[in-house]
Amino acid sequence: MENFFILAGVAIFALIVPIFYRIIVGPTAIDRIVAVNVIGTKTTVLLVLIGIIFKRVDMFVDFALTYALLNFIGSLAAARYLDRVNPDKQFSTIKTKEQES
Amino acid sequence: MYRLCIFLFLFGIWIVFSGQFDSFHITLGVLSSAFITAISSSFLFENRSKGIGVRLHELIRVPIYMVWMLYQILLSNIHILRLALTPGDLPEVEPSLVRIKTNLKTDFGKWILANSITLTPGTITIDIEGDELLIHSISKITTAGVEDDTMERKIARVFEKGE
Amino acid sequence: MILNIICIVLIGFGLLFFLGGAVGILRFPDFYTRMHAAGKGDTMSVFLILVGLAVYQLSDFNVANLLVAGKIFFITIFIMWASPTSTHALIKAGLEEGQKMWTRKDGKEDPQA
Amino acid sequence: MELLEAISAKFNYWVYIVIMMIGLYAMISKNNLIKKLIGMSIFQTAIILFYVSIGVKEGATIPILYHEQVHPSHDSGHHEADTSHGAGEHGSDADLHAAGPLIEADDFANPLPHVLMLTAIVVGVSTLGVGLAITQKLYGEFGTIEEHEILDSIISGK
Amino acid sequence: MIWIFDLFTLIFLVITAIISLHVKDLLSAAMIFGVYSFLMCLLWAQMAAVDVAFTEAAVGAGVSAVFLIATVLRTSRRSSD
Amino acid sequence: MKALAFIAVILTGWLLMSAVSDFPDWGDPASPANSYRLSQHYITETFPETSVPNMVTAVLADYRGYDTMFETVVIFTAGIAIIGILRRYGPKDESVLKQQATIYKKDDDLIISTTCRLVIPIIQLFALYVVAHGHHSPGGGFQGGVIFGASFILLALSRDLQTAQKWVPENRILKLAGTGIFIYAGFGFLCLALGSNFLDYQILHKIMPATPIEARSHAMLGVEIGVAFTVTAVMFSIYSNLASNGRMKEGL
Repeated sequence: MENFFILAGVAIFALIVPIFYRIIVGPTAIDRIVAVNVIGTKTTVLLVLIGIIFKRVDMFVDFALTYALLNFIGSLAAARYLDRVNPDKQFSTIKTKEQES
Repeated sequence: MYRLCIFLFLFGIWIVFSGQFDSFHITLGVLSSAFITAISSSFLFENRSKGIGVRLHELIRVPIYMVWMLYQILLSNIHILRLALTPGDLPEVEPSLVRIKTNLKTDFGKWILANSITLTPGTITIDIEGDELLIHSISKITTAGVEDDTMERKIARVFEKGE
Repeated sequence: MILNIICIVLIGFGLLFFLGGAVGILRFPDFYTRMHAAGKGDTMSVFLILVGLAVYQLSDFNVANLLVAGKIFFITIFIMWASPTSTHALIKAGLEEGQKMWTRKDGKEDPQA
Repeated sequence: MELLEAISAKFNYWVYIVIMMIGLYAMISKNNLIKKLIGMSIFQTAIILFYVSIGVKEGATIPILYHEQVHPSHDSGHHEADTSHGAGEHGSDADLHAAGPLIEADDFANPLPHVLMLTAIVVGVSTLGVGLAITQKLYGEFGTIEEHEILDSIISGK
Repeated sequence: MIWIFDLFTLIFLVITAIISLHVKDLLSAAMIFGVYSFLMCLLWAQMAAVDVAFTEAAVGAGVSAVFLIATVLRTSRRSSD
Repeated sequence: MKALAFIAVILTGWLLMSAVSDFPDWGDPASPANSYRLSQHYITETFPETSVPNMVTAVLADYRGYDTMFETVVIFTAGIAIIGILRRYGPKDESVLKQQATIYKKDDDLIISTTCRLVIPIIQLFALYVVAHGHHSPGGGFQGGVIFGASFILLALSRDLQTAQKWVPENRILKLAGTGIFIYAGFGFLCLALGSNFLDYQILHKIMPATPIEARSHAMLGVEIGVAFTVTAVMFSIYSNLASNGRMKEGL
């Protein structure tokens, strides 16, 4: 069973690679922020997984939870930054497809 | 009354966190819950005029709603998986913005609706103002599905019975 | 033993959905559609993997392990709260930043988005 | 498999040097002050990586005692054990004091580097804060956070 | 210690450090520095330094990224190198 | 500059690399650092001597109490330094504010503010849990303090800085930071007054209903609470100064 968990961890690491592509290439800053957010949630999973492998999950869930909480704050701060530096779009001016036609 | 409820709720969460049942840690838990209740009890419940019966009704209905929501999340993931793994030039992707109206009154109901829309297949709430929601939809099928108001009625049944 | 099999199945499906999300982030054409892949692929895959781990934790059943499983479940609930919110915050920020919206018939891009 | 393990025997030490040099290079050559501060943080984490790598033990668990060792099933009141021992005693006679299962030094990772580095991280973020505050002050003064432009405006101002 | 996780994390770590110093956009640099903190936290966790990992999770993921973003807001976002 | 930096980096790197071959293998239990008597003493004797299962907390707050106390003072000093550098009172010096290209219109986003409203009490409870359970699981004053400070930061992000300032005003924050150090040093002086060494908690069993070993454990909890006060206050103070450029008017 432990081997399976290590394998699952390696699979998660391997699946982080395409997200890293988005971080390296990502045309705009906000693409990178999205990728960072995704990596953050995956790190939460990896922390619990490491706890299971160490057989001490009760110690590891605490900071997996911290991690989830603070990752949320980080991406919220980035969103707020973009909110502030860009002029506010009026809600009613954004056109949907039906309104155009 | 509400303060007592918040205290008990926080203490329940503390028990889940703590896992130590000796008197020293229980005392610490009571102190901490009381402290948090004192400094930030105004955050948890927005509308304090509802009676206990309505709250109990909500408490029973929420798990049913969450199970349904979970099923919707599963569907949405299968949808994303299908879209992502279709070979070729992403034939099904056709993004568009949609605007819908909601009949929900309370802010909390609107919050639940917005988050549920984000979690259901192919749609994300971009903005919410008054009773209008701006939604980004990823493909034609989901654009058609937005108009369906099953979810809204479900939410109204759970959270806005007393209104 | 049965719990182990359930755990393996759950984690396997979680990894599958994560694959969907990752490929989506890689392949989708514009920021908004990528946001779909990121926001949704996240929630379910994290949920499934963490529930799988909680089930494995419960295979040796006692009160302490039950509480640990409760904590893991709490993480999943928190992520189900926080993920839509951050998705919403980011997509709104992207709209205000003026990200271009991808359309199938190229050349005619949405002027407002 | 053996080859990989042979590489990984000292891989941490190689990587700590690489990261530290990346940080040093950024601190020296980057013009932007925020980039310099990021480089400083990277340098800091490289040192923390070095210290923590020293404390790792093969097959050891985290430095928190197991539940059974804290609450032994035969409750024989280990709190009453006298504490008049000097610092010289260690390891071999641990079982005289601990009523629970024996605490072996090899079972737990070395806690000392963890303690030293734990405070270093929090102090690191405080110093990062001070650096950022100075950056903001400089921006208010000169209107830029590029080092060479600041130097130019100082020279031309005199 | 789990050496295979260690190997992966360290490789990602070096890549992340280089990218976060290479991008010209300081907001991106701050967020990628956040990823660097994530990976560091993962590294401490698998090297059994739980308390250090906890501190890094608390400090690196939330607070230091927020500080950097706040400074980027109050100064300028573009960097010449 | 780049060439100079490159040469310096290569030289330093080469020096360090040449030292690596003398290091023991990674994870070797018999390496000098791991077989040193002090580390082994910490591992085996911490629980019998202090009744704290988490060795890191015990070493942090008890054996190396001086170190941690002055680290806390360093954090406090950093907070004060940032206030000294950035804080500006009154309406003067508007030039920097005008350089800010856009004027921010406050819009309360319903979704974000509702989520944060629901999450903040739970984060605070979790922070207190982390402080209180530093003995049995990872955590302690530093981590709990940072999380508690992060909850204030989250409030400031979800509404704006003014709301958070109303809840935790600046002067109260600074008093809180001082109180933390005062608690820590107070434990030290209490030990001194009872006739023992500075920060030698064993003597506290005279005024506590506990054995000397438990007195050490409880005093450690008190010290951690002091650290948590300081860290909470300083983290929020740094954030509010950095985000508002020292004016405390509008934040991120």
